[in-house]
Amino acid sequence: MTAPTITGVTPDAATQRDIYRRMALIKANDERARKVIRAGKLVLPYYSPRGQEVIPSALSVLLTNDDYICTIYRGIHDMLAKGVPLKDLWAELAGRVTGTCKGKGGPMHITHPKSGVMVTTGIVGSSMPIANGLAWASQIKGDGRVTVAYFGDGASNIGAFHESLNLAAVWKLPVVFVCQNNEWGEHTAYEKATSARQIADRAVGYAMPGARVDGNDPFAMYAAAKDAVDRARAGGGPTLIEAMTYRFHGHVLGDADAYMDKARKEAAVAADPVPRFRAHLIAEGIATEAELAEVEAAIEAELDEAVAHALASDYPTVEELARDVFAPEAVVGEAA
Amino acid sequence: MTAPTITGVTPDAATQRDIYRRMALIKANDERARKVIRAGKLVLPYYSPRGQEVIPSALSVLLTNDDYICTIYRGIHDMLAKGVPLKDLWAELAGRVTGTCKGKGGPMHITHPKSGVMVTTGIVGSSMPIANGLAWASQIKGDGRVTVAYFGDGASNIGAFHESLNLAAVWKLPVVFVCQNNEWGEHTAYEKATSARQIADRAVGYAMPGARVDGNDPFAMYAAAKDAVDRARAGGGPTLIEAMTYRFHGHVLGDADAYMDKARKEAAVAADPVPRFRAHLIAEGIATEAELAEVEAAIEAELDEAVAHALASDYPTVEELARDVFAPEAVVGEAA
Amino acid sequence: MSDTSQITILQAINKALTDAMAEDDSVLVLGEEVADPEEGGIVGVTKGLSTRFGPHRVRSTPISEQAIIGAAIGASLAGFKPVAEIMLMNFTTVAMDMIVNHAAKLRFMSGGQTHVPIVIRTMTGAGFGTGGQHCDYLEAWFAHTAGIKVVAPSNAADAYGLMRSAIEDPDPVLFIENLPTYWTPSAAPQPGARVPLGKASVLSPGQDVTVIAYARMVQEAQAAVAVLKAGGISAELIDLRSVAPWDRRTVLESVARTGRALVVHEAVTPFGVGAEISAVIHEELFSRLKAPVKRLGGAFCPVPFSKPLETAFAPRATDIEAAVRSLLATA
Amino acid sequence: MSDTSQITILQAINKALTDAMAEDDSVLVLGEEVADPEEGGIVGVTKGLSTRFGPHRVRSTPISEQAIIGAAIGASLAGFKPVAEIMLMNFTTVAMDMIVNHAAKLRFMSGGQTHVPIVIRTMTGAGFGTGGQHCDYLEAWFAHTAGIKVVAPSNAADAYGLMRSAIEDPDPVLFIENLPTYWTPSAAPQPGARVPLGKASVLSPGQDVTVIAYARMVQEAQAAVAVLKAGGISAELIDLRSVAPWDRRTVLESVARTGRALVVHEAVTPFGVGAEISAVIHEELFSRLKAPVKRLGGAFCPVPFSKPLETAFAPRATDIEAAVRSLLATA
Ligand SMILES: Cc1ncc(C[n+]2csc(CCOP(=O)(O)OP(=O)(O)O)c2C)c(N)n1
Ligand SMILES: Cc1ncc(C[n+]2csc(CCOP(=O)(O)OP(=O)(O)O)c2C)c(N)n1
Ligand SMILES: [Mg+2]
Ligand SMILES: [Mg+2]
Repeated sequence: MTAPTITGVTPDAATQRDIYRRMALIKANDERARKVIRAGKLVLPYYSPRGQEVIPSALSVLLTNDDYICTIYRGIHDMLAKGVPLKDLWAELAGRVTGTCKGKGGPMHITHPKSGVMVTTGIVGSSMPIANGLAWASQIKGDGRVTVAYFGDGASNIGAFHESLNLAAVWKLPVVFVCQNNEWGEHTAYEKATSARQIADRAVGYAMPGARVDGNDPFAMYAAAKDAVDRARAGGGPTLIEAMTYRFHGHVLGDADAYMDKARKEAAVAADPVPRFRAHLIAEGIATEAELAEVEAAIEAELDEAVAHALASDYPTVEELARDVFAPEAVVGEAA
Repeated sequence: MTAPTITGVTPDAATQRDIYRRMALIKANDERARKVIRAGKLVLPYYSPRGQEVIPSALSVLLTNDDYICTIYRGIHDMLAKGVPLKDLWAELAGRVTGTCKGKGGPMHITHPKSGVMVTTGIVGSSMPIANGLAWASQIKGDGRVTVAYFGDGASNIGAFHESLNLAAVWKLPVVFVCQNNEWGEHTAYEKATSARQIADRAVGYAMPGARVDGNDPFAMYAAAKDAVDRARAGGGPTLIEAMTYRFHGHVLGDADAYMDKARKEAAVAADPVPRFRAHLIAEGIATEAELAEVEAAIEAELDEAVAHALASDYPTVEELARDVFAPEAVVGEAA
Repeated sequence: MSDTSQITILQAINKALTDAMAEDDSVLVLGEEVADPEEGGIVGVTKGLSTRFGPHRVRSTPISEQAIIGAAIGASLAGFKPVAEIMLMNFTTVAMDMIVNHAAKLRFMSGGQTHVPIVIRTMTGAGFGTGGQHCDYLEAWFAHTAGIKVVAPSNAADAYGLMRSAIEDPDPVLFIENLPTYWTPSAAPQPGARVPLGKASVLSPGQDVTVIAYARMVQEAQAAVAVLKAGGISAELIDLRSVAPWDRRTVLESVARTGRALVVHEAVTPFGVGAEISAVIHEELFSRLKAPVKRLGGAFCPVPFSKPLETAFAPRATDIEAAVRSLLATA
Repeated sequence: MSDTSQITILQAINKALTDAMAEDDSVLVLGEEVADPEEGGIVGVTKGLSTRFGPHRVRSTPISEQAIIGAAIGASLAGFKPVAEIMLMNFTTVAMDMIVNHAAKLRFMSGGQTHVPIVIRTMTGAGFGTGGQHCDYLEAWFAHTAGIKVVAPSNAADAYGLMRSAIEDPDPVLFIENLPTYWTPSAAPQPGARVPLGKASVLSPGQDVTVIAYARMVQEAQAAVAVLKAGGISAELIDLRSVAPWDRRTVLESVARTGRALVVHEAVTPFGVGAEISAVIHEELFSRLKAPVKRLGGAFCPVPFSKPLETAFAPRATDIEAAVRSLLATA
């Protein structure tokens, strides 16, 4: 990891610290989540983003709350990097009425428009078609917003991927397609499912800029993201970024991950991007050990508070089953 | 149109005559169909293949009845080139019980396993996923059969295209994907719907051989088809062929085609591949005018017979509504 | 069509879209062929819209139904009211994920933070020899899905009024257009008149039996009711207009009076819309019924191509008439 | 599980697949994660098959549900009997075209020249906090589709026997597996024993009321029936096993005796399977019924995440018990 020197593409020191803060938050949040779930305090399907911290962190520093993202079940890192408040998020993981979605959506369906998290989906590939629509809205309004669609390598093989990239290219939409290639789709290795030598190659079929980047390198990721986000904001249309990363854990918490090559996994964990970037910041004098320790301590304190808040909150009442199916104000005949 | 000289890739004289016979049959059949329908003798949605005669003709001479094809609503040329008997075909167009499908399928759903026509579909893109299954069957059996999936340029933008090409590549299936790029999908021009500079570019995303060829040139088409069919038979996996052609008529008979550029259309019609190839055969001494006239006369006679047969045949009786929904022999409780 | 107070359903839908787009900048239209360079839709329902409202608001799309509905959903989340066309109802099968897992659920799953005010227009209807993959009647699937409404008008005024209401409705609405009735003229709507979602209309009052139909079957039922009337049988004809939610009050009030009911649709009978209506009528009016509710639907098979089979597929006026007579013969 | 005469539904399905593949070379298995390098399915239902029968016959696939069903259809046209897994029922929404427009229709549209002997295995079931997009109950959609059969076993022996029959059936069968009941042990099947498609089973005979259920709801119903029995109410419990076609004879024979019926499923009530069963019972047994048929289904909303809501979503034994008591209180 060496900072590239092209002017305007390397994040400045404050931005580097900002990227690190987001990465540290994702890592700490993940460790807390696994601990709390393993302790039996919460029961939920949990898809760990450990190992993939860099991607949304380096990208989100280029976005504001007005920019949109659509993400997936394995998207808690994307949400955190985009700024979903910890308390609301944890309350949702806990299924409480204080959660982002009153507990009704749960971990796979976090929505938080205030921070631009418009859709979180459990259906592989479905973040992309909806992202196009948000981007179409921005194109009509001319509001300069960018929409990011996150998805996995496995998702690059489903029809919705293809339809979405084609439409975005034909309509020149301000959208960035970010494939987080963590080498696995559930228990299936990349090459068992994906014919492309690299997913970035598929951009050619849409006459769209496409790039494979080291998604665990904050500098490479930032540069690629900046290029794509700038292009989208300037009306230059969509980009496909294939961000290479690695899934540190099994598909879902509880998955014994026996199918994953041990050596490959150990190498990835040894190259953990979070401590690596931390060491870089200190080595380059961008932050001191004490400063970063303070950031991390603040995160832990915030997590303590969020978890406590979540566990102390009420569950929604069963009346919620009948609410939010349709708008309350909708004038219709008697309900079916 | 000049015959390429690479040995083994140029069709020999007999094969050239065979290709022409199929092309002439398609053209004559189309003219007859439009005449009969316009005269009000038959009522059916008719999707003319005029202008696209070369593609299945140059390809089908490389196939036997054991090889499979899956085609689409605009696929009567593919069926004729593959050998579906005229009488059975016409009786189906007429909705008669003597038709390939007892009149129950109709023009968009011609099936004729004896000549290898396994599926004709009215849903854009759906020929491809099913073709893969037929090819998988051949791969398991080792029967050396090849499956051809025909589809249009518009279909290259739907999800099923993407899923199918990826699966075929990962599984190395003996299938040939033939995109008949006639520049139109209904009333929509290629560039309004398709981001790829050329559809053949999409092959890169599947690490699959892909080629754009002049689908109106029997030599170019034959060479590309032979390469793909040989590769499939030899276990080398799938190929994407983008065969450039032009739709001489509106999308469906009755469509006034006002949206089509007049000059472009006139140029295409002026370069009609059927008379062009005919002239070539005579000029090169591969066939005489008299021989070809005889072929054409035989086709007309066969058409006379087929149309008469169709119009004279009975309609299916309404009992057919209850037949072929499930197997008659299926042992089940009382039907729902 | 010399009578200017009559327009076709096709014209009514075009007018509803035009009026809605003129009044509200947030209304968008997208789908295959919907813009004018592509002739404003395969039969011209959206003709003139792109010329008038421009290519930002009216867009032809690639053949990509998932992308079409996805784009509509996304734009709706950002404040627009898109009307998406899925050309034929059978093609909803490639977009069911977007419709059912997303459009219908986002309000609930987000705890009410977001909602999806889209209209999905789709056409269907046997009668043109298009065979097994072009004229399915799948309304029951959507009616069985919480979070999406389903309407199916039978005349121009309802088509106009329901379209206006559907566009304004804050939730997704599937708007089913019946192809064979597109060109049938009927009374023109009052400009701007809304027909509320979920409200049936009583087309002819009657005492002996209630006939419940929607879409094209209303026309067949009207013919049957006229014949029955001539024969001294007074049938009340209810045009459901909205399939989900359907107007329980109007239907139950009617059947409570007549004691007999027939439900007619083109979709196959088993597990169809008629089953729900029948079940509810029995549940609510058990002791008032003089005979069990009867259902008439399409033959239990794909839509056949061959003309005599295609004609025999769906209920006709004579079938409705016979069913009513057999209902009256009971008990 | 010390009792060797008991196995789980998961084991039973694995055994059925193993036995069918061993007996018949034409049986294939495909789907996401189904082969052993991918752990034989997300919960191991297909474990061991690829090791035993090889990678030609057992194939893990990309995440491409249209391609999965397409490959199954194509292979079946060439003489194979593929068993395709669509991991969760919600994911059928991306493959509806292949299932409904092709698998279910090719026999009819080809005039009987071809047919599609495939099995589509799919899992569903709330209870694991997977929320709105992972546990829908969509069986009514397929039951409303001519040309495809639908089964939903509730115990190991039925799961085994129905799977064997489904594989042998010459037409497409949707085989619904209920996730929360996968690990419940019950009597082991006789090796090779078939359960015919379309035949219900009477789990406990009774005189006062007929309770009709399938899949997980059978377990809830059994609990309710036991409580009712203790309270002196004799309920006949019918496990439908096949949803389409369903066993009209067994159901009607029972209700003709009891005069009262309750249908229970997890799917939302409106336009659900219960509507069809209720409608038919009323149509056929109008004068014999002592009370209108009652339906119990899931709440009319997407499946919620929050535990108390998820628990309240589907009918429970106590709901069934209460419904039966209210049925008996009528008339
Ligand atoms: C349409 C669909 N098919 C299957 C699944 C089941 N499933 C959930 S996650 C997953 C793997 C996705 O892999 P990838 O896209 O690489 O994302 P990752 O989990 O690695 O982040 C699968 C197959 C699904 N959710 N949706
Ligand atoms: C899934 C689906 N969407 C839309 C249609 C309507 N439709 C029929 S043909 C057609 C155009 C197809 O164009 P192309 O693939 O280029 O084939 P061509 O007709 O030119 O041979 C469309 C949109 C359809 N049949 N299926
Ligand atoms: Mg992955
Ligand atoms: Mg075309």
